[in-house]
Formats: sequence, structure tokens, C-alpha cells
Amino acid sequence: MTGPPILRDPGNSGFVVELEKFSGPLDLLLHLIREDEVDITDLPIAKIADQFLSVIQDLGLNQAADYLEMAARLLRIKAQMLLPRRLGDDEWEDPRAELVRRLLEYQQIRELVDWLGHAADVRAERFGRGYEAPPPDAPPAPLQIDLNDLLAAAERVIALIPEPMLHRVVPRPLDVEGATARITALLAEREQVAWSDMVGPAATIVDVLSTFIALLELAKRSALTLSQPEPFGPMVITRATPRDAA
Amino acid sequence: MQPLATLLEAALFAASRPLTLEDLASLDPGAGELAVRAAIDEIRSMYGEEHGVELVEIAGGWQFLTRREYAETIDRAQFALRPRRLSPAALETLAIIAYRQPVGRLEVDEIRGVDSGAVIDKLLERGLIEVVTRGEGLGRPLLYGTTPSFLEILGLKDLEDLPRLEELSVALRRPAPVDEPE
Amino acid sequence: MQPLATLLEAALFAASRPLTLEDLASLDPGAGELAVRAAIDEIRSMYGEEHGVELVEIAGGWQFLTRREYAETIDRAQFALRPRRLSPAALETLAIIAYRQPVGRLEVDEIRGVDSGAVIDKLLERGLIEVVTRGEGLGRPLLYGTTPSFLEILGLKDLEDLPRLEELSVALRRPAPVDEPE
Repeated sequence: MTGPPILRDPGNSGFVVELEKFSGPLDLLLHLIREDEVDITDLPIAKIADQFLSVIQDLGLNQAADYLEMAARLLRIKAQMLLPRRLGDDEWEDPRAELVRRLLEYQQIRELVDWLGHAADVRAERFGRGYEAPPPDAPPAPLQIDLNDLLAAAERVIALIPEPMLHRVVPRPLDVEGATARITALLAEREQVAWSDMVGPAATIVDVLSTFIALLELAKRSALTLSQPEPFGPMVITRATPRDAA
Repeated sequence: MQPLATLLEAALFAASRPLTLEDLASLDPGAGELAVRAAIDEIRSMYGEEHGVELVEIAGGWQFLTRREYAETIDRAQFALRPRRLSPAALETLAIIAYRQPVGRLEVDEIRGVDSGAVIDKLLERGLIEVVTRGEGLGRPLLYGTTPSFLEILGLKDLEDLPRLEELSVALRRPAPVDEPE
Repeated sequence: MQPLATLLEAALFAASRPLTLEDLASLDPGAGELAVRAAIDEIRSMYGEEHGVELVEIAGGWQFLTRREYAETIDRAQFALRPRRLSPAALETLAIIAYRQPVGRLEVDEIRGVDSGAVIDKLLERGLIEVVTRGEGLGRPLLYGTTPSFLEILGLKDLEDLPRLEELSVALRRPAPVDEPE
């Protein structure tokens, strides 16, 4: 698991690398570094960049974005290394530093992979109980919810709520159906009712509109009559007699 | 135990089905049927009454099974084991539904930024939420709310017992809407 | 064997996963933790080398497993399923998550140098990792951690069983969060 096999191709001066064996551009880079036995912290960047490019070209890998990105990064570092710098310039930052850091980090991960792979292999040499009794018909396991957990979750999601949603005013649609039912119920009790009985003192504009439309609709159906005894006076709503309604 | 018996013991334990005499004999081509039978007998007598399991002849083969007298306790324990905790995803969804009810799936998705369909189904299945009504608008979406067993599990009297959002940590406090009717 | 040990033996034999001390204690509410520990010790010493199986401490619990020397024979006979091997990509991702948990996808991608979305989905599906919380910052990314199943397939008692980074040949600490240009 340490290194992918290199298939030497006698008919070709280069070598063929099986790409699927690499888990990414860092893996391929590490492989090239090991092949050349060079110091990872003092990377011969020009040489490595050229090798990297030729490998991904040979493999038709230049379509794989991750590899292409790495190729571009290598070329950029190569160019930066060529820039002249003044002697004794303390400010100079090695353009390879970030790549070296990532390579070292990745190398460590590869070591862990070897360790984990070995551990998994050892574990696979032991079998657990093969037969599993069918689960009994049982009520589901009791749930355990901690109020603190729930609140922590609430805090997490509150932070997620996008701004516009915080101020959203939900327009309430007119409730003509409800108003119609309310009017009909009132008129079933009394023959005549006032507008103020229809809408309470704290009526919202939606309530007023709903009630008004319901009244007009009922009047149109001749279920009631609307009258106004005096100019600007209160509206009087009178139940239609069955005969009227017919 | 004889080495053959030890090998058979391991195989019988690991097998997902009862193993026949043939199966067992195939493990050690050098051993004859007689030796295999003797090994089985050795295992059977070793797992006597003072053990929790026994080697049972079943379906034309042999299989380790727990003794009858423990079956019920273990069955019962299977569901008593580990009270199930909700996943962070489930808790988040539950929190949104608790504070926003009645609320539709779309709004939950929007707040969490991920599809919550599967999580909502799980919560429904566990009886923590229920469909309380249908919303207005396209397709009249199902709106969800919490159930009494949600309160029960949290030990709350009613939804008023939930801390108000304003009481949650200051840093995450929901910005106060400026005199806007909700 | 003590009656408690016999009961635990039956439960451990029946279970196909490790049982924790808590699990085992729940089988007999009357027995204390000490008694359960003593019973476990009794079982462990009873299943010595002359047995084909042994009681192994793993993933925060105990599980009967076949002895290693029978692996090949049982494998060849195909009575039992051998666990599927993890791909190098999966192991890489697991290694990063195991050591950096809780960790987000972006950090995994960065260390591996490739997109890890598909691998993470697979690991979630297999129950080897889980979402443990959400991170700070833009979009509050999901952060992952390893599950008990991760320990189980590696045969580890707990996360402390993993090698310490200092023990690996490449000495590299977690980079200090300096403002490094990416």
C-alpha cells in the first residue's frame, strides 16, 4: 500500500503509471519525489514540475482538474524560483514553502493510511458472530433528547436563517368563508344586526375586508338586505325572510 | 479441546447458517467423518449447562444458539440497549419545527440549507412531529408541528415551557424586528 | 461460571457487535458495574487458547471474535463474510477525519488535494463517520467525526489506540493557524 507499482515499459524510455493507483496529485508528487530520492524540504522544483507534467500528459490526465491545478501551481513556483533576489534579503519567502508544508502533511496522512490499512487487515482476520437472530418484535428504542441539545441545535439553525426571512411578513389571505359563516350564525340568532356586531372593536383590515365582501356576496344571493337609514349612519343588516330568499 | 474441535468451534461461531457435517468436514480435508463427529460431541459436552450458549442440531446441521432461559432477557435487552439519541440533523429539524410550527418542509430545507425530507420522515415515524394542517399556496404543502410525546421526552409541560429564542445566547440572538407586525 | 457470567456469555455470543459495559449492565439491573467487570474477566479467562473464539476488547466494548489462526481456513470455506476492504481514498479520508475531528469537508479536500465529497458520502453511508456538529463561518459547514464502527473495523479499543502523530516518522504538528496565504 506504500507505493503504486510502476510498470516498466521496455518499448518506451519513460514509464507507465497506473493512475487509478494514485489518490490525487499530491500522491503522484510524493511518488515522484520518492522515485528521485530527493529532499522533500529542498524540492528541485523544475525537475519535479517537468516530470509531473510529462506523467499527466502521457496518461491523458490533463483533463483532470485536480492534476491540472497542481501542474499550474508547480509551474508558478518554478517561475517564482527564477526571479532574481537580492543577497541577504530577509524578506524572501521560499515559494515552495506552502507546497512543502502540504506534501509533508500529506506524507503523514499516507503513513496513517498504511497504519489504518494494516489494522483493518488484522481485524479482518477475526470473524464476529455470523448468525444474527431475527430481532424480536419490540417497541422502538426509547428516545433520549436533551433540552440542551435541542437548544444548541436551535442556536445553530437560528444562525442559519437567511436575513430576509427574519422580517418576512406573511400576508394573511382574506377569510371570506369564515366571515360568511360568522354572519350566517349571527343572523340565525337575530333578525337584524349592526355592522359593529359583525366586526369586533379590534378588527384588522383583513377582517373588515373579509366581512364586507361576505356581506356583499350574501346580499347578492338575497340571503340578507343591507340598508342605511340615514346618511353616514350605521349600516343595518337584515335577515331575508325565507320567502324573500326564494 | 482437540485442535479439530477448536477449529470447528470457530467456524460454527462465524458461520451465518447451520453447518452440515459435510461443511465441517471440508474445513480439514485430512480429518475423516468420524473425527468430525467426535469433535462435535466434544464441543457439545463442553458447552454444558453452565454455559450461556449451546451447540444445537438444527436444519440438518449444527449451530451455536443462546440457551432458551436467556433468550428473553437478551431479546428484551436488544431494545433496552442504548436509548437512541437524535442526530444533529434531526435535532436541528426538530428545533426549527418546534419554534416555527406550523411549518412546511420547504421552509425547513431553506433554513438548514439541505434537503430535510428523510429527517422529517424519521421524526414523523418516531412520533415527535405530526402533520397539523396544510399551508396555502402551490400544492397546499403539509405543515408540521410537534406532538405531545415531544414535550414528554423533553419533560416540558407545554410549548410555552420552551425557552424563548430571546433567552438563547446573546451572540446568536435573532435581530429584533423593527415594529413589524408578524 | 457465575450466573451473571453465563448470562453475559449468552448475550455476547448472540451479539454481532461489541457490547459496552452499559449494554451488559442493562441485562441485569441488580448487578453493579463491579460485578459486570468481574464477570467479563471470568469469561475472558475461560475462553483461553484452547478455544476457537476469544473475548476481545474493541470499540469501547467487548465482542467474541474467532482467533486469528483460523482466519484463512474459515475464509476459504466461505461460511462467513469477510469485511470488504476500504479503498486508499477512503482510508485517507478516514485518517484525516480521525485525527482532525470534528473536521469539515473543505479541510479534508485541502489536505488530500482532491474533492472528497463522494468518499465522505460513502463513509457516512457505511456508518464509519457521522456529522457531529456544525462549524463556525460561512454556511456553518457540517463537521464530521468517526463512529464506533470505525473503531470496530480497525479492531481498536478507542481513539487513544491510534498512533500518535509524534510516533510517525514525519514529525509534523498540526499547523498553527497563522494567516498563511493559500
